[in-house]
Amino acid sequence: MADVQSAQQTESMTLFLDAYARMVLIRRFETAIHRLFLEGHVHGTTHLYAGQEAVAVGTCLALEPEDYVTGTYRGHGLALAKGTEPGALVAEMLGRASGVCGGRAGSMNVVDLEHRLVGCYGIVGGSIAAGLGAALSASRQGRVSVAFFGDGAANHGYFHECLNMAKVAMLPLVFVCENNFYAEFTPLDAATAGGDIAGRAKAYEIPSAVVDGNDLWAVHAAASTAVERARGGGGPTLLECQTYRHYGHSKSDPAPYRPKDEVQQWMERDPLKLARSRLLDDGLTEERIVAVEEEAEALMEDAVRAAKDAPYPDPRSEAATEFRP
Amino acid sequence: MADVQSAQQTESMTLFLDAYARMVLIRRFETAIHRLFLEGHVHGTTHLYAGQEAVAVGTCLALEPEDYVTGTYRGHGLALAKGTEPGALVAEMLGRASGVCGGRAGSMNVVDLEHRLVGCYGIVGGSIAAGLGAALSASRQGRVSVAFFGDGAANHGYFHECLNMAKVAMLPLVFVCENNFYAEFTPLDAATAGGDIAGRAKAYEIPSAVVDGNDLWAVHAAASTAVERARGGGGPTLLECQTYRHYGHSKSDPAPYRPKDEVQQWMERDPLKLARSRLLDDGLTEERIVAVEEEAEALMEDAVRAAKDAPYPDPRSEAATEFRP
Amino acid sequence: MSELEFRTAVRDAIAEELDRDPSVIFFGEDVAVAGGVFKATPELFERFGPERVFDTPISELALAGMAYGAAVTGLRPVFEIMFGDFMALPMDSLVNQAAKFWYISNEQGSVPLVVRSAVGGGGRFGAIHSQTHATWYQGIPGLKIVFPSSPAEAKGLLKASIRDDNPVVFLEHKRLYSVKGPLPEQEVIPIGQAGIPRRGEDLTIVSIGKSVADALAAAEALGQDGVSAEVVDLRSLRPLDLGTVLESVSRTHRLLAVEEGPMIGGWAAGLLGAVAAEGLHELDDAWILATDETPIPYSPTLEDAFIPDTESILASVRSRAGVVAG
Amino acid sequence: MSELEFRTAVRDAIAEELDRDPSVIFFGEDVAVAGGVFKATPELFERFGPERVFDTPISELALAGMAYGAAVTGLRPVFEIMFGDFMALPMDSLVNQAAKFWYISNEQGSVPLVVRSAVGGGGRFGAIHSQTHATWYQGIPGLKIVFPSSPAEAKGLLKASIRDDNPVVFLEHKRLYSVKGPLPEQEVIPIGQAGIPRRGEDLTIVSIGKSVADALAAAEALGQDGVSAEVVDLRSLRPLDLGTVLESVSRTHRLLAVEEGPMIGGWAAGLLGAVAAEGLHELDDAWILATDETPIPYSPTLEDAFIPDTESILASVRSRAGVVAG
Ligand SMILES: Cc1ncc(C[n+]2csc(CCOP(=O)(O)OP(=O)(O)O)c2C)c(N)n1
Ligand SMILES: Cc1ncc(C[n+]2csc(CCOP(=O)(O)OP(=O)(O)O)c2C)c(N)n1
Ligand SMILES: [Mg+2]
Ligand SMILES: [Mg+2]
Repeated sequence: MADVQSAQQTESMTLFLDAYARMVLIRRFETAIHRLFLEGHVHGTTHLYAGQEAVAVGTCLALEPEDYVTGTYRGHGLALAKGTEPGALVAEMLGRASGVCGGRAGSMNVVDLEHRLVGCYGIVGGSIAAGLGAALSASRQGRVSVAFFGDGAANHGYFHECLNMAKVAMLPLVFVCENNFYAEFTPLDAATAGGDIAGRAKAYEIPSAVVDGNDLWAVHAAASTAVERARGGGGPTLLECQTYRHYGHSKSDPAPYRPKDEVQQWMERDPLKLARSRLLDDGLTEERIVAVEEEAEALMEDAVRAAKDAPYPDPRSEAATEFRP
Repeated sequence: MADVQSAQQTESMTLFLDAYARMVLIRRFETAIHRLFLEGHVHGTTHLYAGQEAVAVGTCLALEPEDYVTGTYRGHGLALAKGTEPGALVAEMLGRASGVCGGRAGSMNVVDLEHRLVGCYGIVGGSIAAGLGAALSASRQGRVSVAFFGDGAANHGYFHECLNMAKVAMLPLVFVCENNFYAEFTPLDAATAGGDIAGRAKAYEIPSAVVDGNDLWAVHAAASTAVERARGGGGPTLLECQTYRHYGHSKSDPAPYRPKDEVQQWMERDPLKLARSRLLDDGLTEERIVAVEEEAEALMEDAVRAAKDAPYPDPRSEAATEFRP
Repeated sequence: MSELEFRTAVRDAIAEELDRDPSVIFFGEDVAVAGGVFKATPELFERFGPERVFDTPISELALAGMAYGAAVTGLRPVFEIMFGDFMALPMDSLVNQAAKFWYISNEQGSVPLVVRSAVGGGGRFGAIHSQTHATWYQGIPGLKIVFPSSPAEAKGLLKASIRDDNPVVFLEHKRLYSVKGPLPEQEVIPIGQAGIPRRGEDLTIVSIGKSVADALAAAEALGQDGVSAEVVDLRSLRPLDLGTVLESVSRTHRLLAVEEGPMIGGWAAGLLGAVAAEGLHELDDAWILATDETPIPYSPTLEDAFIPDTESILASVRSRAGVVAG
Repeated sequence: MSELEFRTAVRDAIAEELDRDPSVIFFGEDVAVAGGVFKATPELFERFGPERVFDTPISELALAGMAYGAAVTGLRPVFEIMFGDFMALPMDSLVNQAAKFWYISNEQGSVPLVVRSAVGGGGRFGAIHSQTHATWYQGIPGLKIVFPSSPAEAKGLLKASIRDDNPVVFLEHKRLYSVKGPLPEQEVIPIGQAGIPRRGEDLTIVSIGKSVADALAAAEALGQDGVSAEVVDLRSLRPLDLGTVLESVSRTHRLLAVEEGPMIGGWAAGLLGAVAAEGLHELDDAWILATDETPIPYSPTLEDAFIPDTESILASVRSRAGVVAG
């Protein structure tokens, strides 16, 4: 009996250690992308996920590999959480032929069907509808679909139409609103009547919850409940995961619109910090934790090096077609 | 004191008698349009308002002439309630040059700016956004804007985006949802998650109410409260006025999808019947009521006769311009 | 004699593809239980059940997004946006999701969906229920735009659209629904190949959808004048079968494009431009018959004058200098 | 030396009209407090206050509907839909409400609104932040489409658009925002009149927006070849100033239209078609330089090859037979 328990404990501990490793990988990835952007290797614009790692990782931890996810332009973390190869993802940001989309998509529009990442969408709200459609397929495949979107998207027509449709059709869809309290430079309260995103699900009779989006375990628990409900034919769920982005909205936005103490408080609740100390509390050794951290570090360094050495796509050689033949 | 009271009573009685007269006019109007459609004088399609008269009339009774309204393709009743001249409205349905829009708009798209009918919209949900915009002007003019729409429109992105925007900007807008329990051939419950339209306002912290849309007095009371709130800077209100259409959705749809007893029950609660007996109870004489009824009858007969005799617009003579010069 | 009604052709095409391929589904507003407001899809619900054929709320944007997401993950959705005028509402999903996926995913997958709508004027539906949205979408690489002109084409092209691995915007002209015509010769009509329903020597009249019948009737009448007109039926606006038009013009040297819509920003002007760019010196004359540059009026007198028809095509050809018997 | 930056021209135009006319208002997503993501509208909020200049939720469809309803009832809204790619979302309101009102209301009133967006590629923003929506809207009677090519045009045309009593779709090319140029000569540049920034005899190059500068640079280089190229700047796609193009072609007899977008369904092909229909026999040659028929790629190597620029215009003219020194 005791053995079984401890066996389960160790199993769950390695599970969360792996999850923590994934969070660290995402953090290192975004740190690298930020540097690469400032160095001019990443072009146009980029939206960093640092600070929100527990949401994507905790949710994907509750999913099967065959389950679908859709995300936003702030989707690097989701892609890595769902299994996209870091090297292929960096290469995409750098516009290289070895990118997960051959350099055609870029930072905002990553697709990785092999890992059931249906897409990342540059249009606010687009990820919700894409997730709704994936849920329609999922309902016939015994799978689940999870749509990630921000607090700003909760004011978009996409959000309302998809909530209603998902409930009417009882689709296996989990709406994950990553509430980082800002839509670009606009604070949540200035744009969101009522200010209660989870509460918007009630009128549709869709179960919802406010979740500590910086707590890996809390996200995983809430996501597991929602995913079970979806898989069991119980229809959609809306999770409002409250979190915070460490960088500005995009590019090198210094985010002057955010009060210093607010930033301070959230930095103290850095999801990596929280996860790390929880793992130590649960009895994992400093050594094992440092080991996965160094692993992630090394993984990223290799990924960046490989991407920088990779060739750009050659417009003359590549025969792009408008339509699938 | 007693005199004052009775003076107020008679005043309010004549007010509601006039309102009843307007309801009768709308009923006669729609009866005429139905006949004219079957006779081939009204072209394309038409959506009749018979059965819902108390909603438009009761609401407009709470408005000033300068207040704005927007409606749907089922907008004949609203136009007449807001003051559109019946002759000009019939002529529009008949596509005559003397129509309120010169025959260019037809049954679905009536505009009558003189009476602050901003427009009737063939696109479900369009009336809500138009009303939102009118509310933006109204907020600077000491006026109020009322947007009419159906239960089916409550599932549209227009509805959600406009509710949120109206509350964020605290606009003097009254959302009047005419819930006649069907969107075309689809019953409310089959398309509306939760089935509670008024309830959808809560998450936005917008006050809302379910109103007996067949009771002229109930609608007037609810509308008066909402209009006062709007005029006083209290922002938007959502009224769900429950009512029923006597005809099918459009044209000569016999509405086989509606249970006989359901139709029966609603017919017994015909808003005209209810208003008539209430007026009698309040002490109005049969004579006065019959008088306004006959007046409405005569008004419609003249309107139809005049419209039938009116010329069609002449494509050669009329110099239509794409842009206002 | 066995004839096919246009609306039945639409219904049969969907039914046969639902039968053929379990991944095909069909949904829209009042298309299932009620069988569609134009009665184009009756009995599909009864036959295939609510899993394959279902009604939706009034949420055009979500409909298109749902179709896109489903298409990328294994289904082949056919859905209806009732009137073409409403095709402005789902445009974001069709343009920014469906049309882009094949290319930006680096060909990881494609988006086999079909969106059907009733289009066109002449039904006295007024300015907001009579438009043809083809030109709103023609400039979007990755989206096919198919517009049949007869019951046989409706069936063959719709079946081809449903089997196509790319997103297809499918237009059905309201005034064709009750038209009867011969059964299709081929089960599937390939998308991107224009038809030449009438051969001629002096003039090529190019059109699509409902206007093809008007062009054919006008061509018949022109025969009396001794003018031999060829009629080209484009069938699709993207891909655009420029080759067939150029070949025809290389024989007739005169080109008239007839569009039920405005000239500015229309497909007809674009076609003339593409022909001019490729075959300028084949052209002795080229012109366009389109509508006025205004919204579509409701009043019968105004709408009849507004929409190109057999008479206006005839008048246009006769009044155009340089068209003489061959 | 006094020069004007494009983004400042935009800001000043709005500021001056806000000053001039109390019924003008300005709103959009992050345009007020933050001054716009392209920093095109700073300090308007501080100067005119939240009643006149305000931020909105992310609700493009409601934004357009709000602008329409406000415009019909006495205000003159100017609003921003951040990227042109997002202009699919508000399309229903712009097409089915704003564009139709003047006509179907039988001229009871009109809709003085302006919707501004940043458009175009070259910024490495990828397929969904680089499109130019002009052609989605060109076929809509009742909507003006204005696309300035310089700071002076940005100011004069935007002021004209705000004063115009009709709905105006206003396009700002991303790669023009940081361009500096001479101050405008006229306060207001009338909408619907093309400009001729360069006179020439052998060839007319027609374009709009960012491509005008590329055409001018190419024309300079062609001068070295002894080819004298005239450059026409359309400024607006509806109304379309066909007269100026026809007059130019009647002198040069050769027409090249350069479009940053696909040829099929594009404005360039439509322009060539309209010219062919009116002035076929003036043309010795006519062709189009456009993009590939695919979405816009992210990777620098792909995007640079995708977008027409000075070099590709030069190459196109040089490779086109029949363009010789005059
Ligand atoms: C439909 C649409 N409107 C506007 C934008 C521009 N935009 C990009 S991100 C963003 C803010 C979104 O905020 P939120 O949904 O909270 O997501 P976050 O960036 O905070 O993750 C906006 C307005 C867009 N991409 N799409
Ligand atoms: C955006 C849009 N989608 C679909 C339609 C087709 N249509 C016209 S009326 C209608 C039903 C609307 O129902 P409801 O909102 O309840 O209004 P009612 O007709 O009952 O008054 C539909 C689907 C439309 N006109 N606009
Ligand atoms: Mg946010
Ligand atoms: Mg209804």
